[in-house]
Amino acid sequence: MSDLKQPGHMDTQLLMDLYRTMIKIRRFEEKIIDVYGVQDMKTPVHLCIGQEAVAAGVCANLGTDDYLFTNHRGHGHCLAKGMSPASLYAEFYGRTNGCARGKGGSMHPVDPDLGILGTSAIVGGVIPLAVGAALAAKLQDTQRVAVAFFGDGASDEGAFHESLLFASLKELPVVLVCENNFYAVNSPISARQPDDSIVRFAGSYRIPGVQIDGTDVLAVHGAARTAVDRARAGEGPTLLECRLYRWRGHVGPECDYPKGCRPKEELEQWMERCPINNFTRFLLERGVTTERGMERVRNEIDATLDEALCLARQSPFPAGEEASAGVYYERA
Amino acid sequence: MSDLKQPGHMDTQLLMDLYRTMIKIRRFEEKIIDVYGVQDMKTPVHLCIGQEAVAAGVCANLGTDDYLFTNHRGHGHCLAKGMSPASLYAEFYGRTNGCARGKGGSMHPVDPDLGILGTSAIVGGVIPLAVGAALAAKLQDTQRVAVAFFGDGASDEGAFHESLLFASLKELPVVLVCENNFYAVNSPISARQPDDSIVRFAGSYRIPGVQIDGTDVLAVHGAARTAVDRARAGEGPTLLECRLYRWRGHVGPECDYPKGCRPKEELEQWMERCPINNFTRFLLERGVTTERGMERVRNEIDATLDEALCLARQSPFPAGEEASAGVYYERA
Amino acid sequence: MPWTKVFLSKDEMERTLAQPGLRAITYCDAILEAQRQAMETDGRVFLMGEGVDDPGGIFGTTLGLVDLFGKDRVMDIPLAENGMTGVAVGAAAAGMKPVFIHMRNDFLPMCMDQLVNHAAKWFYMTGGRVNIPLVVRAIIGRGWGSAAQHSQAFHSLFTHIPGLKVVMPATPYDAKGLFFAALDDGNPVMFIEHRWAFGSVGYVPEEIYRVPIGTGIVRRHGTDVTVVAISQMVYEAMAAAAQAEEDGIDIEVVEPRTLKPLDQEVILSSVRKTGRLIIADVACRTGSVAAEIACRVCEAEPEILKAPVRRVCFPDAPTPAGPTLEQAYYPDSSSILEAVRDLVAENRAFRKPIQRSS
Amino acid sequence: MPWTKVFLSKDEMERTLAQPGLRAITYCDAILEAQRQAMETDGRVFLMGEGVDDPGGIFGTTLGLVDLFGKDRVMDIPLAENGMTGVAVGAAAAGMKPVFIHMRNDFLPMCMDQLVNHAAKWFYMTGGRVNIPLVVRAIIGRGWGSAAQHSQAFHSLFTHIPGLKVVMPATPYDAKGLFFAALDDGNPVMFIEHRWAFGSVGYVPEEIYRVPIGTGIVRRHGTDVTVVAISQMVYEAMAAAAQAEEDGIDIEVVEPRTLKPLDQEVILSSVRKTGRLIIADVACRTGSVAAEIACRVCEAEPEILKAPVRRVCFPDAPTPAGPTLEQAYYPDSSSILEAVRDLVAENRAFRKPIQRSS
Ligand SMILES: Cc1ncc(C[n+]2csc(CCOP(=O)(O)OP(=O)(O)O)c2C)c(N)n1
Ligand SMILES: Cc1ncc(C[n+]2csc(CCOP(=O)(O)OP(=O)(O)O)c2C)c(N)n1
Ligand SMILES: [Mg+2]
Ligand SMILES: [Mg+2]
Repeated sequence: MSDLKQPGHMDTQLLMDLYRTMIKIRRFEEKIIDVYGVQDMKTPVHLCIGQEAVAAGVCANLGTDDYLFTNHRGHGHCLAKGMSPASLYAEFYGRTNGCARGKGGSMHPVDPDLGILGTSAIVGGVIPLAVGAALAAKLQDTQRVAVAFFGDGASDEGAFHESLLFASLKELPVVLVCENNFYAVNSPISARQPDDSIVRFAGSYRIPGVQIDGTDVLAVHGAARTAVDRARAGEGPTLLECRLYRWRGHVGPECDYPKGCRPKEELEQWMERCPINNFTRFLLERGVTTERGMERVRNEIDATLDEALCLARQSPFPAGEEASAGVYYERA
Repeated sequence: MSDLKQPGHMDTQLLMDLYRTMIKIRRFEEKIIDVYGVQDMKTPVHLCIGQEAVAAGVCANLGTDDYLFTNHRGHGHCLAKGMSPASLYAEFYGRTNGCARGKGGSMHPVDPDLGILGTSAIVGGVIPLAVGAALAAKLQDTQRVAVAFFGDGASDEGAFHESLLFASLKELPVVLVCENNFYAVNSPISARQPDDSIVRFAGSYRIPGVQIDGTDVLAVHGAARTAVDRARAGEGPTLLECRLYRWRGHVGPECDYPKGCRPKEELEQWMERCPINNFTRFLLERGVTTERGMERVRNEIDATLDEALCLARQSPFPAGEEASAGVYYERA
Repeated sequence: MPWTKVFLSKDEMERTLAQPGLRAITYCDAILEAQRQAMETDGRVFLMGEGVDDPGGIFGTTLGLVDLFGKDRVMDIPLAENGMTGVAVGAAAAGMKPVFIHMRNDFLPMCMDQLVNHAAKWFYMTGGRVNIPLVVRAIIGRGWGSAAQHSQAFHSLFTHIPGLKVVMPATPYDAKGLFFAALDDGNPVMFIEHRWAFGSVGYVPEEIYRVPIGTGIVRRHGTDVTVVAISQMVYEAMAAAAQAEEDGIDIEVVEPRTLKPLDQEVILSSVRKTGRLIIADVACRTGSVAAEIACRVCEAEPEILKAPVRRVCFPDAPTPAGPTLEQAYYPDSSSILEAVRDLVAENRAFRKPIQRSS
Repeated sequence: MPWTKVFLSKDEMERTLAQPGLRAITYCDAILEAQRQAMETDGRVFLMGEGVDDPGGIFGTTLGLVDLFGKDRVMDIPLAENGMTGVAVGAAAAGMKPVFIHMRNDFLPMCMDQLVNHAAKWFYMTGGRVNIPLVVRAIIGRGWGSAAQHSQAFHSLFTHIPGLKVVMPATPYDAKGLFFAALDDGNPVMFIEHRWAFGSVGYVPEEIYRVPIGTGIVRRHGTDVTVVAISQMVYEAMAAAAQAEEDGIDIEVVEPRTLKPLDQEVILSSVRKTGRLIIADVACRTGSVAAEIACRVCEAEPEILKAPVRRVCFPDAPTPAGPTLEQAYYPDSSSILEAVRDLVAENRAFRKPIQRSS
């Protein structure tokens, strides 16, 4: 899938960046689990543990200017695009230093300086927005590319189809990344669709569709590179289906199999395919880095995240009046 | 396509019924053109001249109990299902004897006794309704089949996709008939979709899709029979794409090429493929009937329609108070 | 009457109900029971919604029903809200009685075409030939940073759409009774619940009964100020009334229970007595049902007002996420109390007090 | 002032404008010109909508623009209203200024998710970091049996949604001036037009100007009754005023012009003078903007009312098709006149006229 796997083509820097990003996402989420019990992070968190490879693999192909739109399960995508962990944590704690000044919480991260123009927790909601940003990029004659991340559940929605139709019609520079984790909350895809492959929709919109192992960061990276290049070259959209699994419950810090939401065996099988463990093995086998090297990365990231959490907690709460302010944009 | 074309399989009665239905629809619409200039038929009419073969071919496969849902361009479908021309004309004139007591006009015909449970002029609006009626049929364990008629424009809508998804998922007894006349009002399908074939969508919903010459009543009849049989046997939905052309303007009695809406040559080419003329030739060639026989049919129908128009015009107008009455169902 | 009573504490509830041996259950269980009984007694009824059959069971309101009735009647559905609403409308037209369940009102905007252009108009547009017996259950969310897309309320929008009915039970008794009334109404009925009412407990008879749509109720009699309270605000209003009593202010709490049709008379007759009107709603102020209620009073008998009308609503802002912002955003019993105190201090003279003609 | 004047006849218009040599054009042409000038002066502006580039040109309001600006800026789109609204929102977030055009308001329910859950909330939900400069033009249809799905008005719904603005020009001057104000506002603005106003003629300057959002206007000064008229009802109210003059009744016609924000003061100061309030709207009665306006008066100064408030609205029914039904359905100048006469005959005393405190 990706020539990064070929010994001759190894870009050590890139490989380590992918590793670093995945670790950052995993640890970012795990720290939420650690603190969530205190009940002062009052925001519904949708953790992406198990899905890190997609965020890392796709975003490594994006520039700062490129647009990124994500959904309720968006922490990883935003981190991979370069968002500051502190601005996210502070947002989850409802503080003024949060990326949305405490108004958005966990489901609505934003960072326009990084092309993250806002996040919707309405399933499928951002897909047309990403297409619209791609339309803007095209009308403005920039080289920007827009990426939309969404789940298999979003492909149930008419908005997904309307978006693909228009993106294809106008050959817009947009990459549609479906993270197919086979569930929408507790509803298996078999209760919602006649087939569990999302890529099957691409053909009827006359766009390329690629189905990828979403736990393989290099596979994701390679497919995304082709898609992003295509988009940037003005050749139109691509649908990427990344098949993977969400390890935790739909919302909140816990696992959900004890509640009977999904079979424990299913989780265990997917945990065998941990995107980080597999990539770690790959890096070690190829001698890209050492156990020591990786530990250093992990420690660095841990320290950064701990500091971010600290900063977040020290940030002041917005005053109550803010609740009814800032509804309308006012020109300066 | 259809074995009705094989000499051995000719069912004279059926062939003549198809002819009769098409003539009835054509003449029904032409009489609207005749009277529309008087400006007392105050309803926006969307004529289906040129599209008669689909209504006739599909509905010949339906029983009285089967459900039919149609759109703004629905006169033909309703007539083919057996609706009384008088109840339609009276409706168009806004009279109490109209099928909806003057409340619906041309865009909302209804006749529950014939399974016509109401009509929506919102593009794509009835597709989920037909799927819902099919769901009811299945839950109630009846043998009923539901048919939805809609245009190519409706396949732009998310509702079309959501409907196909669910119909396929639950294997519902519904036949989705798209009349692809290549335009939505004056917008050509090329300005709305990356491809002009609608049948391409069927595959991604894992249902059969058949593309048919919508001017060939026997082709339509054959494909519809297979689809209706399939549905009735509990094997699920089928998407039929009938390719054809609307001869008149989107709304109103006139041709639209003088206004620059569509090329005159396009209309002329399609008029060469008149569904009625072609079928007439076929019937004569096969000796199913004679010029005289056909004239008799036409005269009969003309007389019936004239009488219907007369009846409609004699029907009283509803009193003004009716405008604000009948908003809510009240149990007897 | 036990069935009109709003209990603010479990203690009070137990005291009142234990003696006559009346059964007390939660709002959540009342809805669960109503749906079970509806499906037991009427084969046309079925539930559809995202996750209706899952271990969460729509915050408990559908828990276990799939085991009793199977997946055809407790039907999980694709995330395709508009299309699936159309499916429900079509099934209703063809003789079923679907109950479509949304975990949040926020997903209703996606269904507006089918609700507004189809379900609402069908009976009228078909000249009365096809009616749509459809119940749409939708729960208003609140708290824990639910934020702008998971805590909205749209009941006001639906009252503007002819052909829809809108009911909004606050108590367990009404939840069950209005559910049956909605289900048997034969029209599309928006059945709007509030997540914060789910735990409230009250008397609920085991048998099937109906609370008529269009009949409000006086929850507490008083003479000084009328507080018309909608949905969860009933609890806030009752708490405010208890507090106001200490100030010697006697609040009358009126609950419309159904917003369309609206029981205008129960409101008017209260305001005739008190002369002061506060309307407390779980929605943003502008364009709210509170406006409609105020308007009804000025259309009918504006002269009965001896003070300005007050709306205790959410501000005209989306819902914020952070806890300090949430806290400031939501009005509560003390917001009502403050309005009450203001109004009692007010006594305005009307400019030209002339005799009423005719 | 020529720019505030409502002309009921061409005659009157010509008399008034011809002399000072002022240009008179239709409402339709005012919108056409505004869009042309907007696209000439601002490269971020583009039009999108079903049939914007076709020979009908959205009832004439986009006619010829595709020839001037090409298909990228006068963009025909698939019939996919919700998705395409999202596309507009995304484009706006990324620096464009889309104008999304609907031939009927009836298609807006399909866009509700993107309008309500996305466009309206984006600025707030992003903590003020991303605004959505979007104008949604939507035309209210009427007549010739348009019936239930082609003649609706939903402006009231949008006023209930924080984050949206709602403007509703009645005159050619305001159509152009509000269009520019909406376009430059930086927020999502619902720009609601009425098909029956398209032919009305009035003074429209050639240069670009803005009518501020949030400023109403007195269309006719009078002392006896205030008629607050929305959109096309302005013409009916002016006609009613002319007729009432013959009865010796002096009507003040106030037009809010923008519904959110609403110029409450222009309404209040009129009612302070007249003591009588009629609100005429082109929408169904219950839950209408008329309710909000009445409520604002009772919130602020109920004592100024010397008669009940009256709403002259459509009945709470879908639009019927037949001509006798349409005729009965739509209120007009005579409905307003009737309400005026009723109110003038009314003079109610307020029950307890006590002095206003503080
Ligand atoms: C339109 C809409 N319907 C329902 C919901 C409730 N909801 C939130 S997340 C979710 C599941 C989404 O599944 P998917 O898109 O596969 O994303 P995942 O959570 O699996 O990452 C649902 C149903 C919603 N937010 N929006
Ligand atoms: C949701 C919606 N959008 C737009 C319209 C306006 N409109 C009425 S008919 C029509 C064209 C429909 O085209 P198609 O579905 O192909 O049917 P045809 O008229 O060609 O038979 C349009 C855009 C509408 N009625 N509903
Ligand atoms: Mg999923
Ligand atoms: Mg078509």
